[in-house]
Amino acid sequence: MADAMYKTNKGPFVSLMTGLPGGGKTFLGILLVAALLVPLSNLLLPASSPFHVPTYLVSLMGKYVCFALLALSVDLIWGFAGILSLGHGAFFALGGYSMGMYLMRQIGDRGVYGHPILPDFMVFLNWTELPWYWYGFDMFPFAILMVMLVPGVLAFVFGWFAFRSRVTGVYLSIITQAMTYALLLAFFRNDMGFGGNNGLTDFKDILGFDLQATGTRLGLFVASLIALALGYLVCCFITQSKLGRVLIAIRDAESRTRFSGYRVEYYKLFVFVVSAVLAGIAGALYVPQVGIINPSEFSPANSIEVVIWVAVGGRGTLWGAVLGAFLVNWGKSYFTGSFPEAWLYMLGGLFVFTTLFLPKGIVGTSGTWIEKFKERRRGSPELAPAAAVKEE
Amino acid sequence: MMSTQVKESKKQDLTSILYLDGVSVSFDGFKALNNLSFVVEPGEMRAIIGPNGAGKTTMMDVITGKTKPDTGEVFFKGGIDLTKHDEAFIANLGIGRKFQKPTVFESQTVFHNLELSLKGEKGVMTTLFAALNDAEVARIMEILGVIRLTEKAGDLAGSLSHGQKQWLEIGMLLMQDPDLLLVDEPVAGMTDAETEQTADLLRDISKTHSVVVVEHDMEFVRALNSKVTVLHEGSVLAEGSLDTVQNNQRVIEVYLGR
Amino acid sequence: MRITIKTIIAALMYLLATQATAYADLADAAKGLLSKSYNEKIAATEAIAATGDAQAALLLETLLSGDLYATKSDDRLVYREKTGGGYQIRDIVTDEDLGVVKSGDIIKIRINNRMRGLIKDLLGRLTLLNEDPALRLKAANSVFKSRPKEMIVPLTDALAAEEDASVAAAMRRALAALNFVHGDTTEVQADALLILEEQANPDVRSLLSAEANRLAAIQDPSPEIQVLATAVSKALAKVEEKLEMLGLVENVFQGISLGSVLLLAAIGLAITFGVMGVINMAHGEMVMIGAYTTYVVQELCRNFAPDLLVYSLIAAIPAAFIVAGLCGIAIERSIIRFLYGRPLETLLATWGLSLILQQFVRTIFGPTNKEVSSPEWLSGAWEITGGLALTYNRIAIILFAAAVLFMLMLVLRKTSFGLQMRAVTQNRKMAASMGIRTGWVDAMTFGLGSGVAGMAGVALSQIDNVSPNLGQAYIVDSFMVVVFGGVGNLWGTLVGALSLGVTNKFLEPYTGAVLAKICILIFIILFIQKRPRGLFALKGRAVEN
Amino acid sequence: MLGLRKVAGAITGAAMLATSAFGLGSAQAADDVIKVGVLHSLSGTMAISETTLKDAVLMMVDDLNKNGGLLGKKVEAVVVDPASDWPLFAEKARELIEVEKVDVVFGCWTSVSRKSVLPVFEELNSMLFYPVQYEGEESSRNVFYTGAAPNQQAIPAVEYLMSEEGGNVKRWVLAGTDYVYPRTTNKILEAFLKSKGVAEEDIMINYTPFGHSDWQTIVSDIKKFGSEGKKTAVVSTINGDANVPFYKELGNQGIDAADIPVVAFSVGEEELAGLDTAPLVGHLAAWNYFMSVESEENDAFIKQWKAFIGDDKRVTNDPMEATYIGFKMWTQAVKQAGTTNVDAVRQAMYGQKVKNLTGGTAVMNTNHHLSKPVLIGEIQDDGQIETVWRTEDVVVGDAWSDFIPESAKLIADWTYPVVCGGCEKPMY
Repeated sequence: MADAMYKTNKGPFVSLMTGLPGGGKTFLGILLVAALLVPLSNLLLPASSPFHVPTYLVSLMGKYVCFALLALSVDLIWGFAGILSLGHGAFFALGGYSMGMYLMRQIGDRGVYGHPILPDFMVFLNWTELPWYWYGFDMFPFAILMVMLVPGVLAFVFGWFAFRSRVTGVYLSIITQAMTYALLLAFFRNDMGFGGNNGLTDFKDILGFDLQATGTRLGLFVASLIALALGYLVCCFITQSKLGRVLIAIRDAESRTRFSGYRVEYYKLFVFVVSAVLAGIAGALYVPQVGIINPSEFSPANSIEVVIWVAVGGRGTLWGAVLGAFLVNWGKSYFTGSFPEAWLYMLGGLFVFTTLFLPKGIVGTSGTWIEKFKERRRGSPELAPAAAVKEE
Repeated sequence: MMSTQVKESKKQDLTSILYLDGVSVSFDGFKALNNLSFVVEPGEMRAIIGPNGAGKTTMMDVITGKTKPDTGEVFFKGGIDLTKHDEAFIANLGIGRKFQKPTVFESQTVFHNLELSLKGEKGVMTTLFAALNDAEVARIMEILGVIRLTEKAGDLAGSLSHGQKQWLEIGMLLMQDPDLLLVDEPVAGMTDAETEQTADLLRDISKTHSVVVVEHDMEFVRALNSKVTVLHEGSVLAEGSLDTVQNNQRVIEVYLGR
Repeated sequence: MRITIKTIIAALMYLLATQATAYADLADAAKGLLSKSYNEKIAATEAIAATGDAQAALLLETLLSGDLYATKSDDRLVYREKTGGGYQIRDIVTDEDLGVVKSGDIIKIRINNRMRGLIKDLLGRLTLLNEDPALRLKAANSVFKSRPKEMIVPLTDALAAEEDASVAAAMRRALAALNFVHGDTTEVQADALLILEEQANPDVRSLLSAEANRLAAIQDPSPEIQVLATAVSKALAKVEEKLEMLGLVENVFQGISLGSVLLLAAIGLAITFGVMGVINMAHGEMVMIGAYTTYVVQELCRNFAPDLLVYSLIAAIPAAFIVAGLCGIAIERSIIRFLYGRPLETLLATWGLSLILQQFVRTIFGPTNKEVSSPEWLSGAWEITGGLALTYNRIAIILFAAAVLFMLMLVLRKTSFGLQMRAVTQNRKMAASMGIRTGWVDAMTFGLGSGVAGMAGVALSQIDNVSPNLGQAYIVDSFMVVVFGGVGNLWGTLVGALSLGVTNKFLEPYTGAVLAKICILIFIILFIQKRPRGLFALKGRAVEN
Repeated sequence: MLGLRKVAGAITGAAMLATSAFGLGSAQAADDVIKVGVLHSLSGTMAISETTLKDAVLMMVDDLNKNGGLLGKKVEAVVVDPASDWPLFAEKARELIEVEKVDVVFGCWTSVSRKSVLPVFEELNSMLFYPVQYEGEESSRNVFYTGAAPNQQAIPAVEYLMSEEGGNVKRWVLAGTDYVYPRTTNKILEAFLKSKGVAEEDIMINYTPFGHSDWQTIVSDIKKFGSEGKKTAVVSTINGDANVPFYKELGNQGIDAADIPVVAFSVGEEELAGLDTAPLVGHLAAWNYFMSVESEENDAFIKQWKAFIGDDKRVTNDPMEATYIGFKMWTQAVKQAGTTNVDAVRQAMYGQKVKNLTGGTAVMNTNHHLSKPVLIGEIQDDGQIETVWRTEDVVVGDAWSDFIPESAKLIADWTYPVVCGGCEKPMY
């Protein structure tokens, strides 16, 4: 009878089955339909039809989807555990580089210097043999493993130190920034063996499919969508579980959580690593679609932008983050094309506007409006917290 | 875990639930605790009073592992050296703490607040896959009753009144089912009626648990009618029944000023 | 220039032949300058110097400073002075007035590096007996650099006549160098060594090392050669040792100067972020605005009061403070004040703001760098010895940073505003209830922080690009410094900035610039583990959670 | 259950969004205009250099339309802002070609941006004019390189410094920003210097990060390196932005051009406009163009530029000339081919001649690189660069450097029988 009154915790699987947080089903629905319609319209509809989705739009959307996944990963730690990472671009980029290294190896002897093993930039810098950390990247499974492992491990090590010594709030944000900045500088160095400023580029094919081919693009697009959907489910799974509630507890009252017997640092570490892995995957899917990965992905500015996507969409409302990523990036694409001189005003203005007038982001705010209409039907822990977020 | 406890066991009497000996803490120069020593017996209810800055909260911090003492011993259940452990571990040992300012998880329902405080394994993975069984639900309902919040179970803790938050926090302590409760000013900002009820509540609790209450409100302390320890400048000034300490000359000096 | 020329004439009087013939020689010696080929020009230059004519020095000076022209009509070498109509030209040799011409009628005599070097050297020799000690010093040094054998005698005479101590020292060094190079007996060389080995000067080092190599190369050397060789290598060691020491000093200096740049960049942030807890991403843009203000002030000076240009930088300091400060206040009133207690919102808003400000500046001033010239008193270096030169602008920046910090301290500690500010920082409600207009204080505080950032911009305009991206380059570093030093503590910012600067400079020689920076960042990350609240942890609004 | 109505709504919404956003409406390129894409960063770190080129192209287009357009059609410039964001470059290139349907693109500055758009141009078989001096080692069928290749800038400059006239330098500092252009150039130079018998210990190589602003240590190192008794020179491939602080430090530490000359490959009038050049007089720069060169074409160009930009102080520089030459060649090729069809125009491009602004004639070679004269100049106190030496004749741009063993064997020639940008032997 208690169950009737409020959501009782029947375990994460059950709560995932019985209902996703606000708008979750709609969201997944949209992803599903997009995954079906876009390829179809691209392949079947004639270019003239207004509903035909041209190929360049497909890979553009694919790019957005990757950004969305990245935003999702940030929302998971920021919205729910109150960890503001200003260095999440680092994990994204590391995932990207892992994939990039695979694609590089796939080029084989088709590089300009025709060296069977070494990528062009190495030939060029007089490298005689492949550095050890490039071994194995010619195997796709290994690369995929690294895509998740490298960011995961970095996140684990970094988080292990940071959370154990209880670095919180602004301090944490700043050192995450320091992390990504250090990596930025490191990857700029040509001696590192990652192609320096030019990064990795000039990719030919993935798993034998030509990257230029429309089919491949559609494939990657759909793959990204699937990754996003899965990522979303993972996040829901976590946030719906009791662990999710512990995270919120940590966000709202860390010491209370400690005195209730939870090892806060482990919880933070866990979610931080999960988030980093998601970011890595996003990066890995991003690289083949844009055809280049280079150090500027590590730049602190990029990481800050990701946070802004989440804020615009609505912190602590998973699919809000996705929405934010889409809106901001679409805006960027559109404005840079249509108002090349003035787009920065618009983007900057958008950020100021959201913070001033939509403090909970689009989804958060609209959520509270909806709540106003519907009579007191609570219990969706995703919508409420945005209201009572205690800033870190 | 048991084994470590045994290893740590020391010569002093193993019967006491809480044992502080010569504990001193100082924050850059200022001595918050100064060679503080006292003992709480199992099942005992102890009221601790003292002017501001007497070191009451610091003492709590030391016991719950938030602050490490510079010198002195702190033992729990006779054998366990609390100075060696962190908050989470100590909480799981069975020491619950209620803060001076009521702290609950405002953005979650009363029910979930209690659920989070459930006694049990609190590792990351277990929590991830945790599901409530009927016994646990029953337990939560029971505590909801005890703290008189059954109707509000579905509300956000943030929407509760001050007094209700105080109770909810006590309820969360009870969920942990600790052997020792540290309660810091439980009736601050409560109406007389609420204060009454709280006193009753604590008296009930003390039947089954050891309780240490820090409080200013003399009426409330009297209502608790328990042994009283007076702290002053970080060390014990007097100890005994409320009347005896109230007639103690030095206590009067400290409270009324010389 | 006029004075120097007169003095040259005076100085050279005694070695003058009769004017008439001299003019003749000089005139056709100079003809070569009209040639297109630099080799002929060089020959001509040498010929000019050889005449030893009084006008020779003047001619070379004019040539060196790029003020020598030739008339298109009749190939006469002239120098020009701007007049209303066009240019008033005079014959360089006879100083005869050739009337006014247009810029089209005369062509500049171009010189290249090789000639520049040569002319400096020749002039040096000609001015050994000049009455201006500064010139004599220059002369002695240029002789010391070029070491022409024929200068031994004149130099010895000059040294004998010299009474200025520092110039004498320079001459002695030059003479020693000459004797050491051209000395025909090893004794002479040995004596020269005794003087040389006391010099902490890279040129001496290069001279000695070159000689050491030469001696080492000699097949089956005679005993005295061997003796000399050992002496030289000993002297070389002594000089190197001295230079080592100086290198260390220089390193420290560079570290401190880098530190004070960081300090300047960060100190404004230490207020807006450290004290008020606003994660102010637009801080860098405040610095940029300061830099652009400097540019504008300088342009105004250039157009309306050219003779005040020298002081424009000083005028720019208050200007930058006010402009940036007002921007700060505007920002605080219009945006920040709605966001207190929500630091993260401030991060997003100020980030958006920084984008807008950058684009705004780009629209107004254009995307290209703007030139902010350094006044005389800021360019060049203070040559302590040949081996150690501290650049004036760096010294100035160090002093400036110190001054700014000091002022700030005064404001915070000694003024009632500072008191109110701290009151608001520590307890807004209480402060408000005590009748402090917290809103006003907030605005002022933010204004102060921004203003200080603006002043930093003035300093940075001296060492870095004045471009819309100026701020972006410093924002991350600034945050590092503030956090490392401890949020809300100016001393922390000071210590943080200096220690980071010095460490960086000591790493750089071993690791190179990039790795050094990476090491610093990693160090900060680890350091924060040890002290999660920074070097000097102190309560501020930012850390109250 | 699965709120289908909502979904449907959302989808149509998204569709409309997309359609409006990517202006599929505007996609139908009108037949009476020829579209020219301009792909230069107008914001971010590269805006400093690239905005000028954007304006240059606009000026050329403007001029063309004033003179009756091209093939009787109006020419329209489509400007986008890739914001110094390399992946965005690729995205924008695609947008220009597929959505805006432009016939040619003028753009890019940094190598990485070029590398990022390269696949797009090759996939969609469009045409890019790249106007900046670069590291070479590339020849794409879809790119025309109107900037200098290393053999048109670096080698002559070093030869000059080695000569009697240049002050026969014996000791070399190769200082550069750590990216591909300096790396390559220095590699080539190193090989070249060694081939001229310069000893290992007489070459000092130093790399710094982008936007490096604290040059104290490096400059004093250079000073030390230069005080070893041999005539020393610095060959600077330091990237635009970092140059201002570098030169300021040089000036202040009193490194005199007469003692240690610095020859720079990425410092032009535009960069110098950002600083007070009095202390820098005599330092050198090597380009294919200097604003100071006196010729009718140049005077006209400068006049036109100042008028267009409405600022009498604005300077011109080498990448602008490269843009100018590229644009002129393209228009001529289009006229010759009578169409803007990429393949036709490409064929017409070969052997296309345009008068250099500095005198002589630039010719487009079949390796997609220009033949241009090389000029070496000394910085003057008015921020101008005065020519002190120039090649007798034009120099043919090499796509593949002869001083890098791997690339020495490669040939680039897009005409029969080779038809390849980098092969060891002809394709046919």
